[in-house]
Amino acid sequence: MCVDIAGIKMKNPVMVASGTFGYGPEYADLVDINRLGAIVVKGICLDRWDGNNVPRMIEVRGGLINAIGLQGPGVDGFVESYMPFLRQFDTPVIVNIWGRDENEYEEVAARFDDVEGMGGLELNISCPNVKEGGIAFGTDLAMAADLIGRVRKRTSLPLIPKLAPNVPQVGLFAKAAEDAGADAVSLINTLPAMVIDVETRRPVLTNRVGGLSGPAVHPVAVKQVWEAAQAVSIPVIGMGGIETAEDALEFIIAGAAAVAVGTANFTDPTTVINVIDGMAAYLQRHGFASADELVGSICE
Amino acid sequence: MCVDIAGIKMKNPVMVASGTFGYGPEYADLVDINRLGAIVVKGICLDRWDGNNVPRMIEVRGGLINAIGLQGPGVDGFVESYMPFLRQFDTPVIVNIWGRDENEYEEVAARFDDVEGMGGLELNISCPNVKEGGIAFGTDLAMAADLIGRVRKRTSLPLIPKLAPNVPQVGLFAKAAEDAGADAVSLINTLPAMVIDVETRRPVLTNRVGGLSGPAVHPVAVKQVWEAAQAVSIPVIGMGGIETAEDALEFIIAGAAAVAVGTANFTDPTTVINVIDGMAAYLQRHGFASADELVGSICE
Amino acid sequence: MQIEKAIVRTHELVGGDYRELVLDASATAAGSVPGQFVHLRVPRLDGSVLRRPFSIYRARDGRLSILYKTVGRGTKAMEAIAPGDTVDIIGPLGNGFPLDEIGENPVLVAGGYGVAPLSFLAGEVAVKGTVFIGGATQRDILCVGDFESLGWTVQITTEDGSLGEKGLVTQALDAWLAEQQGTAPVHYACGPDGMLRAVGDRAVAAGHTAWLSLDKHMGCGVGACLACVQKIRGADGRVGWKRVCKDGPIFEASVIEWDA
Amino acid sequence: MQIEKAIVRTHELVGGDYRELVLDASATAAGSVPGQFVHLRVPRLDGSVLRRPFSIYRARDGRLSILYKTVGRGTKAMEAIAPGDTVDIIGPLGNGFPLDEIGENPVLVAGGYGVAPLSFLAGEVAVKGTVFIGGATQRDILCVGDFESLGWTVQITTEDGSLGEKGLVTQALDAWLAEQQGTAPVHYACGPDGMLRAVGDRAVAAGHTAWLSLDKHMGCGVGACLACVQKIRGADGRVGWKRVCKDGPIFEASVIEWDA
Ligand SMILES: Cc1cc2nc3c(=O)[nH]c(=O)nc-3n(C[C@H](O)[C@H](O)[C@H](O)COP(=O)(O)OP(=O)(O)OC[C@H]3O[C@@H](n4cnc5c(N)ncnc54)[C@H](O)[C@@H]3O)c2cc1C
Ligand SMILES: Cc1cc2nc3c(=O)[nH]c(=O)nc-3n(C[C@H](O)[C@H](O)[C@H](O)COP(=O)(O)OP(=O)(O)OC[C@H]3O[C@@H](n4cnc5c(N)ncnc54)[C@H](O)[C@@H]3O)c2cc1C
Ligand SMILES: Cc1cc2nc3c(=O)[nH]c(=O)nc-3n(C[C@H](O)[C@H](O)[C@H](O)COP(=O)(O)O)c2cc1C
Ligand SMILES: Cc1cc2nc3c(=O)[nH]c(=O)nc-3n(C[C@H](O)[C@H](O)[C@H](O)COP(=O)(O)O)c2cc1C
Ligand code: FES
Ligand code: FES
Repeated sequence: MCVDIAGIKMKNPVMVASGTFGYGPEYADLVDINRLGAIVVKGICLDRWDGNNVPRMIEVRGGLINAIGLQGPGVDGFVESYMPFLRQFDTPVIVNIWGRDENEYEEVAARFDDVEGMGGLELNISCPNVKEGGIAFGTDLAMAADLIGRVRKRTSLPLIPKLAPNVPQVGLFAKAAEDAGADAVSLINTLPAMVIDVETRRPVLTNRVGGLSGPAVHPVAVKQVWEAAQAVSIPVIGMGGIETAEDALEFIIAGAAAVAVGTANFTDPTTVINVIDGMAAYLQRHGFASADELVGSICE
Repeated sequence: MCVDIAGIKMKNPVMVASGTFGYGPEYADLVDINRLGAIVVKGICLDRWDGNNVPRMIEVRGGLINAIGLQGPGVDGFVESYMPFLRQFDTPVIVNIWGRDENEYEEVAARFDDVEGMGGLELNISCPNVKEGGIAFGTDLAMAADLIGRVRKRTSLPLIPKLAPNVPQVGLFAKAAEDAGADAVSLINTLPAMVIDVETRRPVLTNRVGGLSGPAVHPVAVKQVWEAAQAVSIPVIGMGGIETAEDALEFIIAGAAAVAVGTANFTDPTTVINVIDGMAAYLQRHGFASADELVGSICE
Repeated sequence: MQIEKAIVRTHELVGGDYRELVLDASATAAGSVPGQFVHLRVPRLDGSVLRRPFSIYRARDGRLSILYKTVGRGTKAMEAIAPGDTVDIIGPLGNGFPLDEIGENPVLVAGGYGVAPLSFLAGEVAVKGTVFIGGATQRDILCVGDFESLGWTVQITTEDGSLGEKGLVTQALDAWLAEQQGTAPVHYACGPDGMLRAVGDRAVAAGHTAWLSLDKHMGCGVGACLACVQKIRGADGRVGWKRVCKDGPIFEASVIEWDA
Repeated sequence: MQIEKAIVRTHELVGGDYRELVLDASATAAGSVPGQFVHLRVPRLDGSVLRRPFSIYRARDGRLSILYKTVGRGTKAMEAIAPGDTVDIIGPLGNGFPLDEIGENPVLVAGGYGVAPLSFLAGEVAVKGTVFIGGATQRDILCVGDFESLGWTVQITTEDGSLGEKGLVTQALDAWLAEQQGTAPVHYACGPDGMLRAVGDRAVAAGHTAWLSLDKHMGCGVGACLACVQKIRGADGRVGWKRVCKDGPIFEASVIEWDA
């Protein structure tokens, strides 16, 4: 099931989604990292960043809402604390990066250029949980294009903008990313959402708004991935609510070259392995020689 | 719990959502229509309209996706077949209208102006299931404003544009509606979504894309309603995934002056009555003299 | 039509993947006629927003039962229903089979769980006719005893030949029809679309009346959502959607416009 | 730490709204120490994406048990777990209570289900100390026998006075501490935030060591999602988030920065 996504060689097209698998070591006892197509680590900006106050997460029907707010150790903290661990594996490392303004985005990207063992950069322009940066870039076509173009100039690593789902025509954003030099795009990030405690009349999350993920968003994600894939010729990485191999296959059939498992890592850490195995079984059962053959094979 | 929404006097702020309660008679054996705050009927355009081919509906985790495609009897068909029935009740009738182009929207609106027993018009600019009209208007600010303004000139009935949820800043649309003369806005309509049968590799719905509704969308809807309510001074009608009185109260606390129950009518037709009763109990328990006092009472 | 919180009496495997669920549901049972269905809310199926429709198999003495096959997540979850549980049903829904002109020589054609409403029908009419029951294997052949005890002639076909004749139910039906020259047996059929269409096409060609019970995915079950529609030719020759839940589920074969 | 599909041995109401769930979970039980927890996937809770964390109450001879209170939809659904069912747990998670310097006169303070890890603790140490168990009513007072049979002194308080002394557990603790002048009892506490903070504040003021087991809403349970963080003052004086699941759940009172 080998695939080449934007120059990143993966054993299979199944990765773990940013923010749901930490920086690697956290799940290492439970999941064989060597089996993953790629590991995408939690969002990183330039310096240590505290994120939002708790409560940061709440379960809802069919999913969860998080407002972590991109807590992270910063570039140096990450490279020092986690890269030695991650280099042990034969699995590409994709770092999810963000900045509070364009300059920071550029600088973070540039800083990873000569870090050893980097597979690629996922450019998070769609986090609903930080006031600075984040989703504002991902929902404004001109800003998105400009930012991606600027970052492109500062990195030679495979660059994968992560698109926001809450736009009416995501294909335009995918196309803008391609035109600005992106090597692939990934989607969806979480859907902006909110829960109010009716007894206290307060938003449950301190940040008030958070991002919805999990099975509840899956059909929305499939639709967005299908649209994005039609709009571009670079690879699309699909995610949102994957719990089973079938959920993942929907993305591939809709046009995704790879997928990522997010929330389901919390529900059941064996999900990603089951998805890989289930996908392999499906390909064999249906006589596909490679995963690539299935990509975008939707019969309309 | 009486409320006045855009001049429509309701016994309580709980209505049934368009497309989920037919034209009235269908649920009359199971739900006492006299108890409803208002009844919003299925979308109507000028003439009989066939909608999409089947399959038109599929259950997903936490909700369903529909692509009915606005099948309906047209203005005359509706007025003849259903208004005599609906006039029997002491419950405002709100007609959900749409058109394949601006002219049809205007004409449909105008035609209802002298129909006896009309409570108001909900202007559907957000249906994801018709190629013509529908969501294209609801996701383009200029088109939405223009259309609402044109329809406004042709009707003296309370006019309630129904907003699309799949936009990054729904407050802009709510404000544009207000500025164009809307008396209230309602949201959310369904979220564009898609399911693919991985065995046949075909979209399950004939229309390929449909609209997601039900509990899965509830936290997304609460967030959108909260934003819309902050942007306007006209009433906001909140809906999306209401199954319990608490779900409804979240909308009211977030700023909705009224709510509508949709998909849950299918799950359990007694939902809307339970929501009305549960809301009354909550108001009493918390010492609110009226539902209005609770509207927008969110503590941030 | 009403919503009834029915108490489960018994719930047993009756063969193959089929179970009979017997409910204390006097209000619903009282008004039920063969061909109608109930819309059942599957207990403990969190995250599910749609009910599941099932034909009424028996309705007598305050009891109502359905016969169902496990095919997906809803029916799978139904397997866990235990006696004493409460099950929320809406019913009776839809229109029954027209029985006024059943005639002297009716023929029933059933595929899989399609026997359920036809067994109910056989028990409600005085005439004794012939019933064809088809299935993939003998595990799909149900209710044979129901018909036999009522004095009906039962003809069984299975695709693998594990019970009765080997082949499709329509082959056996064709052979039988060939012997009925001169009579005009009224057909009543319930089963998969392919079978219904084959039965209907034959009846239309032969000028027989055939009442077919259609199976469409449903939302509301009461005519409100327009999910379950079928193209039907009206008296004016105009083809339009009819709601299987409310206007059906039974339609006469000659007015049905099958998809290409 | 591993994922284990544990088989349910017994599942019984032990008083009030509290149940003990006993699992055959030899792998998890083997490595468990008091203060650690398991992250349990509630069976048949469709549409739920998060596990639920529970302190380990007992871990011996291949058995592991938890003591839980029904408070919401997950714990409600847990009530239906039956002997023979499979329950998926991840564990043991987090760090145990530091027991090296437990000293001669330890004091345990438990609120509600907070007794679970403290009962486990009492059984694992040689020293016998004093345990304060508080709750709203007598229905919230559990495990008294566990401690008594180990030779510990048990002091009970209930807010309504239905068992033991009337009042808050901290009032009883204050009275006791006043009698312990000159000694420095090491505190171990588990219970609601308010109680933990009150216990911690007193200990910090008196210069006692107090190990508090924090209760935060969790996502992953293994340190990956950053949902469960608590502000903790580091050795360098800098305050930053620590993960209750991975860096805790036990923290020494003096380093905890409570929210204003
Ligand atoms: C009028 C009518 C009478 C029926 N009578 C019987 C009966 O007596 N015995 C019996 O076993 N089955 C009967 N069925 C079919 C039964 O409703 C489906 O098998 C059942 O809904 C499948 O649910 P599921 O969750 O197990 O399947 P899934 O495939 O997981 O269901 C997903 C969705 O598709 C719908 N769906 C799937 N298959 C069908 C189908 N064949 N027909 C309608 N909706 C479907 C479900 O209701 C649900 O909304 C009848 C259907 C209709 C329309
Ligand atoms: C380290 C640790 C140990 C615990 N040990 C025990 C124990 O031994 N016995 C016991 O009865 N309970 C214990 N709890 C609390 C227990 O996890 C919650 O009562 C349980 O998660 C509630 O789930 P629910 O679905 O019934 O509640 P709901 O309120 O419906 O749950 C909604 C969400 O909030 C979370 N949540 C709700 N209350 C709490 C809480 N107090 N702590 C953490 N998350 C919460 C749930 O996990 C879920 O994600 C412990 C919590 C932690 C963090
Ligand atoms: C707790 C949590 C933290 C996340 N953190 C990040 C992040 O740091 N950067 C990012 O781009 N996406 C982040 N995401 C989004 C996921 O990577 C993914 O896009 C989204 O959750 C949809 O996939 P899922 O439904 O499978 O979880 C986070 C999601 C969750 C649930
Ligand atoms: C089957 C179905 C048909 C619908 N038809 C219409 C319609 O005709 N016009 C409209 O404005 N909204 C329509 N809607 C959207 C609902 O009115 C409502 O906005 C949406 O379903 C969200 O609410 P819910 O989650 O409570 O269902 C329809 C929804 C469903 C499920
Ligand atoms: S199922 Fe809703 S109209 Fe038939
Ligand atoms: S619960 Fe995920 S980091 Fe603690």
